[in-house]
Amino acid sequence: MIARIGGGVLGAGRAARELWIVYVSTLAGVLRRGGARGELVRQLHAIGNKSLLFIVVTLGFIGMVMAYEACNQLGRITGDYSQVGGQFIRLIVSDFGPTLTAMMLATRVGAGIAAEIGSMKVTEQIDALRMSGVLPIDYLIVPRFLASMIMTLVLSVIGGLVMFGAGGLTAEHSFGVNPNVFYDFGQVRPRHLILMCIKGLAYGAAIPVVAGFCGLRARGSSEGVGWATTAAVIGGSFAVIVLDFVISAAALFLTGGDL
Amino acid sequence: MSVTSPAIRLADVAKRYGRREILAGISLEVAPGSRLGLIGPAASGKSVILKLVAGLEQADRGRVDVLGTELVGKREVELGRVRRRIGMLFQNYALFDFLTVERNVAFPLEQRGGMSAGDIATRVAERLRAVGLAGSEHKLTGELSGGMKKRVGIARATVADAELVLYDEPTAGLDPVTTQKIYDLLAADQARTKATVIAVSSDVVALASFVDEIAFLYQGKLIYRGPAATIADAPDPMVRQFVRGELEGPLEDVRTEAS
Amino acid sequence: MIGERLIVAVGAGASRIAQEVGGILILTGQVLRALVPPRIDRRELVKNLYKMGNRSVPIVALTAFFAGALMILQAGPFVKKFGATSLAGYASGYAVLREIGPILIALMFSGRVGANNTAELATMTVTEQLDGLRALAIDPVAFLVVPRVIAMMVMLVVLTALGDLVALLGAAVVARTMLEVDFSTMYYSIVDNLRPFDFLLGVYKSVAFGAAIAMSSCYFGVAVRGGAVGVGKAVNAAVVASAVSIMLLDFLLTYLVGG
Amino acid sequence: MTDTRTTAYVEFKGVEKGFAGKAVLKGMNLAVDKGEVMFIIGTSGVGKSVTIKHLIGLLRIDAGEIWFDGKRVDQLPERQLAPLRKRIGMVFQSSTLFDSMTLAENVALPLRKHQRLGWDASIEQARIRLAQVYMAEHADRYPAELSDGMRKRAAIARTLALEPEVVLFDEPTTGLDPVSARRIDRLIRELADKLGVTAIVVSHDPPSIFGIADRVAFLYRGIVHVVATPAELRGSPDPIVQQFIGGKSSGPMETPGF
Repeated sequence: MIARIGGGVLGAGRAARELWIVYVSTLAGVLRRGGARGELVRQLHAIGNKSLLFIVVTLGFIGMVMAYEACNQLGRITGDYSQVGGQFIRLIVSDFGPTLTAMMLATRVGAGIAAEIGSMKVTEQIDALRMSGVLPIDYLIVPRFLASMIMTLVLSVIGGLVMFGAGGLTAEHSFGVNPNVFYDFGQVRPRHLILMCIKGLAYGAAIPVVAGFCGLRARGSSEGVGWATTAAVIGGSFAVIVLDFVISAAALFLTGGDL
Repeated sequence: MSVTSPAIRLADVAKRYGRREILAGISLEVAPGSRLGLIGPAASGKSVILKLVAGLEQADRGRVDVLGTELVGKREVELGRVRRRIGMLFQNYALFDFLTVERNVAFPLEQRGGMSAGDIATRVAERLRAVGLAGSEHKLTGELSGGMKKRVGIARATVADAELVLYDEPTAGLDPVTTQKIYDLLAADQARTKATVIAVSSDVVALASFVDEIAFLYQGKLIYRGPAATIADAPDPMVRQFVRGELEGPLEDVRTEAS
Repeated sequence: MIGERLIVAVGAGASRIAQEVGGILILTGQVLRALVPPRIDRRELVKNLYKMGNRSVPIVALTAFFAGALMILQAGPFVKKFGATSLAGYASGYAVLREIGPILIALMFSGRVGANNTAELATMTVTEQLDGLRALAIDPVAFLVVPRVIAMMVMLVVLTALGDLVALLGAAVVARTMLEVDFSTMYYSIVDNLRPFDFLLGVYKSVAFGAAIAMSSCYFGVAVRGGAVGVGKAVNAAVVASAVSIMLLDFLLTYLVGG
Repeated sequence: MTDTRTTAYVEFKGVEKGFAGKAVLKGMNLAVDKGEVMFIIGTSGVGKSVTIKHLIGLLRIDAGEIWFDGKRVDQLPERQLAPLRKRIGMVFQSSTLFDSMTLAENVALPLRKHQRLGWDASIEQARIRLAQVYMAEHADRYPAELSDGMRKRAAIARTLALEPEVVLFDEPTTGLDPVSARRIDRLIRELADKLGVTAIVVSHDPPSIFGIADRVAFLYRGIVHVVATPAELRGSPDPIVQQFIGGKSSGPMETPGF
């Protein structure tokens, strides 16, 4: 049993170190302007457009449910819904917008990248790239890395607004909250917007690096692709949760707690 | 010993995957322009030797000297420069499924640089004609039959007139007539470029018609090496049993641990 | 022109989604028909229960802990501004038990177990193992799919219940360290304000989530097309379908049941 | 042309099958007698594997008839295929063993499912079957630890577990090294001689064809071009047959797989 745990920890340590190497090589690749011409645009489309409907639908539902629960909860205590909208958009901007968008993207984009790079690895296309003197991380991960950072931020804004709008509709429909009261952006401070950008870019960077790392480590044949895709979804989602916790805690600490 | 230095020299090369030692001290030399076949039971390390020579894998021990450069310990970028002088046909084709037939064959030339778009286009067209695929330029590789994928792989492996060409099971699973048509293509190309060739195959009879010498690999060791024409009557009893497919003989059932 | 291409794309997308939903419903019918005279393979069921449980407990526990912690971080400013420390437990407990717990745990479960299940089934389909079963006159749905669906549904309910408790623990720990709210206040705040129904709502949701994840995971595994590339796409599609159905079901259940 | 009275044990009559608009089988006729080892040969991509999959309903034909033991089987609904599949077994090119089970558990699976044998009894039966294919000492190993040749023998043992009257082989020796291939050939021959099993073998491996076939059906351009014994085949004046046997790349033969 101890050996298994020891092995697990050792394995995790090695994996973390290799993941860090992939991250650093990706940054180096960005400086070397890796990736083929036009690949960045293709990835922006692949990550952005294809995920738009998925993000709007999922975050729309989450927005409605959260507003419903917030009003329901407040109804039990004070019944005063005046603050609900303002607090809701503050929370969306400072956390739920980027975090929940990134959780969804970790599922859709993370799995997609790992599946693509994983199947290239098991069909030896990665070796074929290397035979032409191409660095796989530059050629494959760099364009996805840049596209994912841009698109995660953009989709976080769109997702956040969709959540807020859907939340407002629910509050009005189920609890009769007046839209003018609900849609109150007064509580949103510049620091919340900065926090959103930091989180959006951090998540956008983490997801493709984790997914690319898992893809490049796929072994065997089709079951290797399956493993890579699973690991990317878990790795990506977990990275988002941990980053969210670290960034939120740091922000809480820096601003003395009146976030 | 020929005056010119050997194109490839392996000195006491060892390679292990986890607990299993795949290659246990291989020493081998291949003269420029000559053609060597590698045969042996499944998972005897044949394909691993190709990957070591192509610099796609690192040896645990020994020296791998290819086209005048020592590969062991080199960084990926330096290996890239040597690999550009090597063509490789992978067992499961390794065609880029995101590129058309034409772009697949042009890829090595584009990455190597130093050629105008026009020259690349004419070179690719010539190669596709040589393998009988003129007219399929714009197809995606996913739509092709196994035989056609094999021929695109051959065109890509030979487009850059490499000094060394490596074939990994070029005719695996093909019937005798199709197999011979593939070997005709390989022989025609090798006659034109005088490149050094190493070919791995389990179809010994067809392979013997294409290569000058055949080496027999068994449990990680080079057991025999001799002229291809007389391989069926080789002095070594194990080689004779293997080539003739006799049931009784020194070869016992080979076990393979999952790598 | 753009508009036309967009319509075609949306049309194609819509028909693909309709086809997938149809496929999932057909498979659900087959599973239910296989359950009528319950001929479930006990060994497969036990094997899957163990495999899925053992594989997801660590990741679900960690996710739940962070979820709880995040809820407190969000409630933090409230508690600080209004000095309503007694509400901290209630605020975070409410959101965790009814919403964030079940959703995040289901998402992680879908990523960890759902994606892996799809990968396994897809690999078996691609390597003709399902045809192998049919050739042995064994119905693949009854032998492979039914035990996995039951195992996934049972496991998600158990994990959600356990996960909720771990989440509350996470909330209490962060409340103690970051907001100086001691454990007893948290305990009474939760016990006094929350009703058993809040906990049960989360469990009802996990039953629905379990069914949705299980059916989409198994469908995309069995309906895979193409080799290793197909496996990657199947896992990607399964994870996306699970995420969308989790959000949709959460919305429906919250509205219809969550009174 | 098709006579209703049929003496053959397995018969394909005017079978047609196409995939995505491309016709693969164009009116194929073939009769196989009981206890015979019949090879179906031809170049890659001519549709050999497709042919035998129709016999057990893994694929449905577009036109024509398939008869087994005097009854027509190509129209059986899925539910009624189970009894047929217990009488006709199939060994796939990729062996299709379950990686999560040992060899003994793999072979015991059909016994457990169909003969209501308890766990221990089915494992014990499985060991006997594995001994028949000289794999008894590997009964407790997992498929991933073994060579392709050994996995194939285990797959044959699993197919034999239900004691089928006919066994279909889909390219059993393709991709195997020469020694393993000849071991599989010997096994197939033993099935027919000792157990009286009818074997239908899809292959393009000359040593197998001329080693163990009683008769050979040469599939070319969607129809059975010729049916003959190996000796007749070797002496056949037909240039296409001669090109295939000689493995010559030049000649009139079309190779759709090239």
